[in-house]
Amino acid sequence: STKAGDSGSSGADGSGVKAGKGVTSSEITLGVMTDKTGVFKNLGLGITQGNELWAKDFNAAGGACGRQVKLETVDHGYKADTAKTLYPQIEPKVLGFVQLLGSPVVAALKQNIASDKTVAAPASWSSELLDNQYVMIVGTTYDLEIIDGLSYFQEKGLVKDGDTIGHVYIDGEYGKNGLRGSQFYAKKHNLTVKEVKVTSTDNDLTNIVTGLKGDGVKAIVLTTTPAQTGSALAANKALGLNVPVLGNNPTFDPVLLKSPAANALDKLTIVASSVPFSADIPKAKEVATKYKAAYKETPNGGVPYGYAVGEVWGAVLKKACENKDLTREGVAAALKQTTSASTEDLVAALDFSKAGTPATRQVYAATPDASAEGGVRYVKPLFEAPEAKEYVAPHQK
Amino acid sequence: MTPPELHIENVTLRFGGIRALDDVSFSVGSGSLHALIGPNGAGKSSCFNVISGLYRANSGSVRLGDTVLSGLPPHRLAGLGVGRSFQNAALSAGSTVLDNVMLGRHALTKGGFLACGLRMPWTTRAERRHSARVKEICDFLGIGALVDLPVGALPYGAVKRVDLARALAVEPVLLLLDEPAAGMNATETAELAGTIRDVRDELGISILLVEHDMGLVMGIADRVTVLDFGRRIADGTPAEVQSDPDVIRAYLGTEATA
Amino acid sequence: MNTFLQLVVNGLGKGAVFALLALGFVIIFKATEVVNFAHGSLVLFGGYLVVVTRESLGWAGASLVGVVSAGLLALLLERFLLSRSRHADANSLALLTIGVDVIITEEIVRRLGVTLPFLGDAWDAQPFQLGGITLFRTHLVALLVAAVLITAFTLAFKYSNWGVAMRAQAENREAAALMGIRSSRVTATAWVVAGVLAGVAVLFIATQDFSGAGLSRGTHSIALAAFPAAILGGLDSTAGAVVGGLVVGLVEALSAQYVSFDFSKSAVFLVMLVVLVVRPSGLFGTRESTRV
Amino acid sequence: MSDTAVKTPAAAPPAPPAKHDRTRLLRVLAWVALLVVLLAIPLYLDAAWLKAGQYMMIGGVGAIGLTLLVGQAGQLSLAHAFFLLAGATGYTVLSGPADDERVIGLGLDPGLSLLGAVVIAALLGLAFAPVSGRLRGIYLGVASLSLVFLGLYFGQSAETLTGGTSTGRTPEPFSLFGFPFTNDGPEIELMGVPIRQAERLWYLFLLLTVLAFVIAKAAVRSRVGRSWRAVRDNEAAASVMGVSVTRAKAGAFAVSSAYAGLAGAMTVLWFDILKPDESEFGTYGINISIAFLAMVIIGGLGSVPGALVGALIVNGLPQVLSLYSADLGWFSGTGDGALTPILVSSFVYGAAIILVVLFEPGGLAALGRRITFTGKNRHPEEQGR
Amino acid sequence: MLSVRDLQVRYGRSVAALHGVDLDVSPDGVLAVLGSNGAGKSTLLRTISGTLRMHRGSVSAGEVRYDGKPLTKVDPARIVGLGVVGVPEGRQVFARMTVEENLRAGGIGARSPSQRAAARKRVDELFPVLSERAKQRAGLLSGGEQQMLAIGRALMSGPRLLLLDEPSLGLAPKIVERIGAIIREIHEQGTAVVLVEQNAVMALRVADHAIVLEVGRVALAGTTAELAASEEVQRLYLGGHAESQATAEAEAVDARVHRAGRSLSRWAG
Ligand SMILES: Nc1ncnc2c1ncn2[C@@H]1O[C@H](COP(=O)(O)OP(=O)(O)OP(=O)(O)O)[C@@H](O)[C@H]1O
Ligand SMILES: Nc1ncnc2c1ncn2[C@@H]1O[C@H](COP(=O)(O)OP(=O)(O)OP(=O)(O)O)[C@@H](O)[C@H]1O
Ligand SMILES: [Mg+2]
Ligand SMILES: [Mg+2]
Repeated sequence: STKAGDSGSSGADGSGVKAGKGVTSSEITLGVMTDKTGVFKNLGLGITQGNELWAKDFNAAGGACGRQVKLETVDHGYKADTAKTLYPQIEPKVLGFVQLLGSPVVAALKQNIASDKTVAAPASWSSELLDNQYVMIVGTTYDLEIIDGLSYFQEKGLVKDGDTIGHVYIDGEYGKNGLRGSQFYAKKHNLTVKEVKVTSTDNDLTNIVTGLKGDGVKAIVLTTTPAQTGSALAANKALGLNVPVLGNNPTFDPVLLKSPAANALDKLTIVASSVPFSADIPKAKEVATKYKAAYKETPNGGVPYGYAVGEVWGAVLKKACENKDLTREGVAAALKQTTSASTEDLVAALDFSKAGTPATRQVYAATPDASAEGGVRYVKPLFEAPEAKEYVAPHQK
Repeated sequence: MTPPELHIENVTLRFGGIRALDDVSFSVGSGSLHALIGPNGAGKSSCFNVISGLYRANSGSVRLGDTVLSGLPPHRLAGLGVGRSFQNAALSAGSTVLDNVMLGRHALTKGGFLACGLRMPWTTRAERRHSARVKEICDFLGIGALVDLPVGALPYGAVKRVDLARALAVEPVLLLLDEPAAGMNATETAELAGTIRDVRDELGISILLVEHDMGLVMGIADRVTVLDFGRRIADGTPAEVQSDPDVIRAYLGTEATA
Repeated sequence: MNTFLQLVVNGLGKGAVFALLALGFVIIFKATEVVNFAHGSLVLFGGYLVVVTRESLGWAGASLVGVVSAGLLALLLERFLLSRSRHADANSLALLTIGVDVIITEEIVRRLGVTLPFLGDAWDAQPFQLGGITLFRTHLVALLVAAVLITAFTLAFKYSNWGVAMRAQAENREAAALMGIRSSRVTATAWVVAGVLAGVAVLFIATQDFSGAGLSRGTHSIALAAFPAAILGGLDSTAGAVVGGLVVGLVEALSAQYVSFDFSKSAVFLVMLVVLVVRPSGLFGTRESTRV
Repeated sequence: MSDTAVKTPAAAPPAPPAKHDRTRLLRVLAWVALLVVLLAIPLYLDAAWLKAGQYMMIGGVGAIGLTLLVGQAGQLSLAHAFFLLAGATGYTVLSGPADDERVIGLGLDPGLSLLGAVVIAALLGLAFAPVSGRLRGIYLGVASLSLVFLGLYFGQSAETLTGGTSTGRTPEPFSLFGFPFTNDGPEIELMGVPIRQAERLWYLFLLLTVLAFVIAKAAVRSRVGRSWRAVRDNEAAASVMGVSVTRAKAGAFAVSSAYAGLAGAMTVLWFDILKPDESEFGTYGINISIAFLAMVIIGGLGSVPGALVGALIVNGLPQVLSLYSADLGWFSGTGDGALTPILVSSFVYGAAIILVVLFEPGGLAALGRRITFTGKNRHPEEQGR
Repeated sequence: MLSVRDLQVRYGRSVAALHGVDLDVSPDGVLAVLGSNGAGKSTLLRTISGTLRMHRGSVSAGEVRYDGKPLTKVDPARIVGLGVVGVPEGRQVFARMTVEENLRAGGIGARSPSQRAAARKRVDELFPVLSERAKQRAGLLSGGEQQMLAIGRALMSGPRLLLLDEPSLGLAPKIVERIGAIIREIHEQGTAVVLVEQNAVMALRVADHAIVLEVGRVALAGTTAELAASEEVQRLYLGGHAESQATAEAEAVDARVHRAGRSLSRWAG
């Protein structure tokens, strides 16, 4: 027989809660499209395990509308084409996505998410994504991280108005969005920005740092991969440049502390809106303990983040329950009504009500420290620079 | 219609220090069967390559009737009626005999990728007409039964014939044959001699022939030009050339005079 | 000026390693006319064995094991795959090496997992200064090793029949066999040598100074980046491999600074393209010529 | 003389005409049956499978182009991904709305734009002819690879055309004479199955693939294909037979680029986005060029149906394996070093290449010829060297 | 020194090329092998030199012994080591290498450097054109020059048994004569020769024994004098090369009669 007639059911159940795709009377299915094979498999694994930990806790606490959360996980190996075929398979089964990893994947699925109205939390923090009202970014965006960070540098006297700084960015949504931050800040403070575009596979930045040294930069901003960060810092030291380096969340990985670049890391400051695995925060410690009980892999920053996304989803689901609407439209509406989702400081409090606007503008500042658990030491707790407050994100209305 | 005469005039061809052809002149008369002989490395194949435009002569010219061939790109010559076989056959081993011989019709047909790809009626009609003619040519050369076989699977003698068929498929007015009898035994050579003469007679074309088999050359050529070290050392009827002492010394050796 | 000098130094240092890799391509190509796309996985394999044996054998012992096993893997590939498919042409064999490469690379990357180990313990990240210029120890050692190995092979090619035998059997196995050339021995040696060169190269590639990253998928791509070096120099010329490697290193370093960094990879290919248009077989390659 | 020919065992007498006609009939029937199945598939398979199928067709169209170039004309090219990008950009720019201030669009009809994309790719291929005509073998292969790198560079830089790597740009959905290949427009049902975007695109892609296939196959058997093979095997001999070597080579490159351009336009329609890659390992990167080469060699160099089969394996395998394992819960392990469908399909892809080269260097086309008993040499003109 | 017994050879599964061939070559002998196209002459030489496998051929029965040692399963390079060296059909020079390098490749199998030097001197004497063209790419030589190079290359390793497959192909009459003389000379210096030839006149003059192969079988065998006298050999193999032109003419006319009925008219367009 043909495939005619097996379309999804929808309607209200006995308790009067409207349900749609991905929701049955006892279960809410959320999708996880992750990378277990490709270049981001470590991060993907961490986030997925964070998601799972959250789901367990959430279900133990009773779930939402008497329904338990179930995760449906697929691996796309960081390949947009595979993701594109897997999406139609998983889409009818889920209410929304707690995880959508990989910027090529997010780009390829943006249209689908909009037309299927599935709320999705990408593991990407670009404010460019905010033109899509179904995208839920947990944390601040790259541009704001850099603005906050540069302001911190200035506060510390590491850069002055009129200085020249270098910004090395990966060509792509992540790096370019970070660069927007530098450009905005530079305009405010009359800085000259030497921009250097790299791709995520160029790991040796020695030639770039040689050039930046020639340009006389006073600081270097990175929106790069951890390997590139290591290379930039190693060259910074080897070439005798020795300027302070600012990186945002994805630039750092604790393994750098064991690499040959370890002794050059003291120049690095990291700004991020979510905490590392072993952060000295009660909730983070709790997640860490639970993680160690449940998994044997080496944890990374993806775990608390994955947990935090879950927490936000939980808040949204509860809101949707209150509204007695668990359809996709209902979830999207509930997201809009979420003005202060708390993740107990895993990330700052989040406000999803303003279209096109990042849900928070607060970041932590930290510096690598091999002796600290988690590899970083906080140098400044959650803060929001005045410049960040003024900043208008690309799709902000 | 009489075929145009071929004139080679003062052609010199150098490769670095080597003079492959040194001020060579001769003419192939209309409808004649002309042989070009000479020791190995004398410049016979090079002369063919100059005529067919593959080598550019350092000086001198080649004329076919009123048309100056020298300077023309090689692919233009097929359209002017110059057909050629090769010393080493130079066929596509993986392709069928028919496919190889049909290549000779290239200049006689038209149609680009789209026209052929969309099977425009005029292309399919032409294809049918030309493959019929090609089969006729293959039948004539005794390889009609082999047209669907890949050339790579054929014995040497048949391969040589396919090469000849392809040259004929150009519908030449001038046919250049480079050692067509190499690797054939006496019987086969004799038959080939007949074929070559028939081609000349029945199609009424001129033929220029390079060959080391003196039985064949002396048997069928109207006229013979002899090269040695790129220079023309003799030119005349077979009988004249055969008894020319220079030719005997440079080329024939004692055997032929024995 | 200092910037320029520094870039030249960086470029030459990297060029030396590219030359080692390119020489590997060249040797295999000379002997078999096959372009070895699996070179990257030989590099990875050598590096991987260094990683697994480092604990027990120490750096020097592990490096030796790595180099030898890269050579051995190359030998196995040649014996069990390439020499078994005699009826395939060079293009198909090149594709076969792609298949091999995919499998080995994926497997090693899977095994490496999260760890991206650095291999150049003996010299990595220990630069020293010379009049305002930073000299990376990795680059210096690489230059030295490359100079020694390349000279050795060039002499071997010149003064033994190895080179002639290699080319003869690459061109025509039957005729070469009739000359008494053992083609299987010749091709096997070529692969072993290329493997060994790959194993040596990885000790420089997976370092902070050279690639800025430990052993990873990136190591593999760097090995393939030596491709344009081999082509630019001429695929069948050892001298070409050296010049090609250095040219690629320099072009990359200088264009990164004076054009733009993201153009530097394209710059290498652009330079190669220009060279090929002028000399279709590379700077030192044998020109293809046929006649009828 | 003629009996020497008969003596050779290879010269088996040609099959009697009756039998010949019968195999011909069978062949036609087989093609028709295949077409019917392909037409019916959207009625039975879910969107995810259709999506996978469409991806194979993209591969098929591109691979046909490449097999013509590499197998028939003997020019090794690794530039296919570049022409894919050219076609993709071409379509998006030509059909894009003219009033977008961020990116350039010409607002042309999508059907016309598709044609335009093909033409643009062909012209770019033609522009490369001065280089491709001079080089041979692996030198040409690597030289053409530089197009991929230059293409990425320009794709990344020319944000007004491509939208840039940060966001890319959304292509105009395809429509033909006003009929949209999306979920909009008239609601159509076929045997109770709503024909929506996935199904519509399937039929569009099927039409394009069949066209690409039929044209290539006819061209290969015509004087054009003959001239390509002649140039591949012996340039001097080809030119003496009246073939302009320069033109034949340039023509083959242009045709192959045109096919790649079509595949590129199909790619943007499939992805719903045009986004130049961030590194050389993406949708338009060297891995794609190599994948196309793999399709062509697995299928059998120069064989047009073989190219389709190659695409089925290379482009289809990872997709199908991912879909199946998601359905059946295979390879669902997590953790460091787990076997995942993606990894397994990489292994299978690698192994498939090795096995084909090892046991059937002529590719699956040669195997197919053997199995279907269509005579070992029925269409050797489609074989490679 | 070489003995072949009941040799049967196949190509692939279907093509049987030799069906039981017997022959002997003595250390001081020159054996001519005659036969028409496809008779199996090259196959025979390939079997002896061990290169049959490279053509997907295999020995299905029988044996080839050289100095008592069986050769059929031996690697071709090792056979060369035993002193059996071949000139393959169709020249097969290393086209992309120079003449010099071709000769060097030929010398790889030589037993000692001094022997190699001596061989080199001989080759230079025999074919002066080769030393003139030492630096030229072999593929650019004329057909005949390539043939000389192929022969010279084989001589470089100082063979004890030389296998020649149509050495006179494409050579000028004078050179053919020279080749004949060279073969005799080589032979007189202690090298045995198996000579496959289409040019039967030359072959029968040079050899002391001869066989005629027909479709994979030995049809005739004997001393050259016996064979030259045989009517069949006269008719089939000596006709075209007969000294008198008249014979050739007669043959040609003969052939035309055979082909009666086949004709080709002009293409009407
Ligand atoms: N492309 C080339 N490059 C260099 N030398 C060449 C080239 N073509 C021919 N020669 C040289 O020119 C001379 C003439 O060669 P050609 O092939 O014309 O001789 P031929 O008379 O045909 O001899 P054969 O009877 O042996 O075929 C030879 O010495 C050859 O080596
Ligand atoms: N590689 C091969 N594969 C299949 N059949 C072959 C192969 N080589 C030769 N044959 C066949 O084996 C038979 C003997 O061929 P061989 O080459 O030994 O003949 P020959 O006597 O040397 O002929 P020629 O005078 O044409 O050189 C022929 O029927 C030929 O078609
Ligand atoms: Mg010649
Ligand atoms: Mg033979």
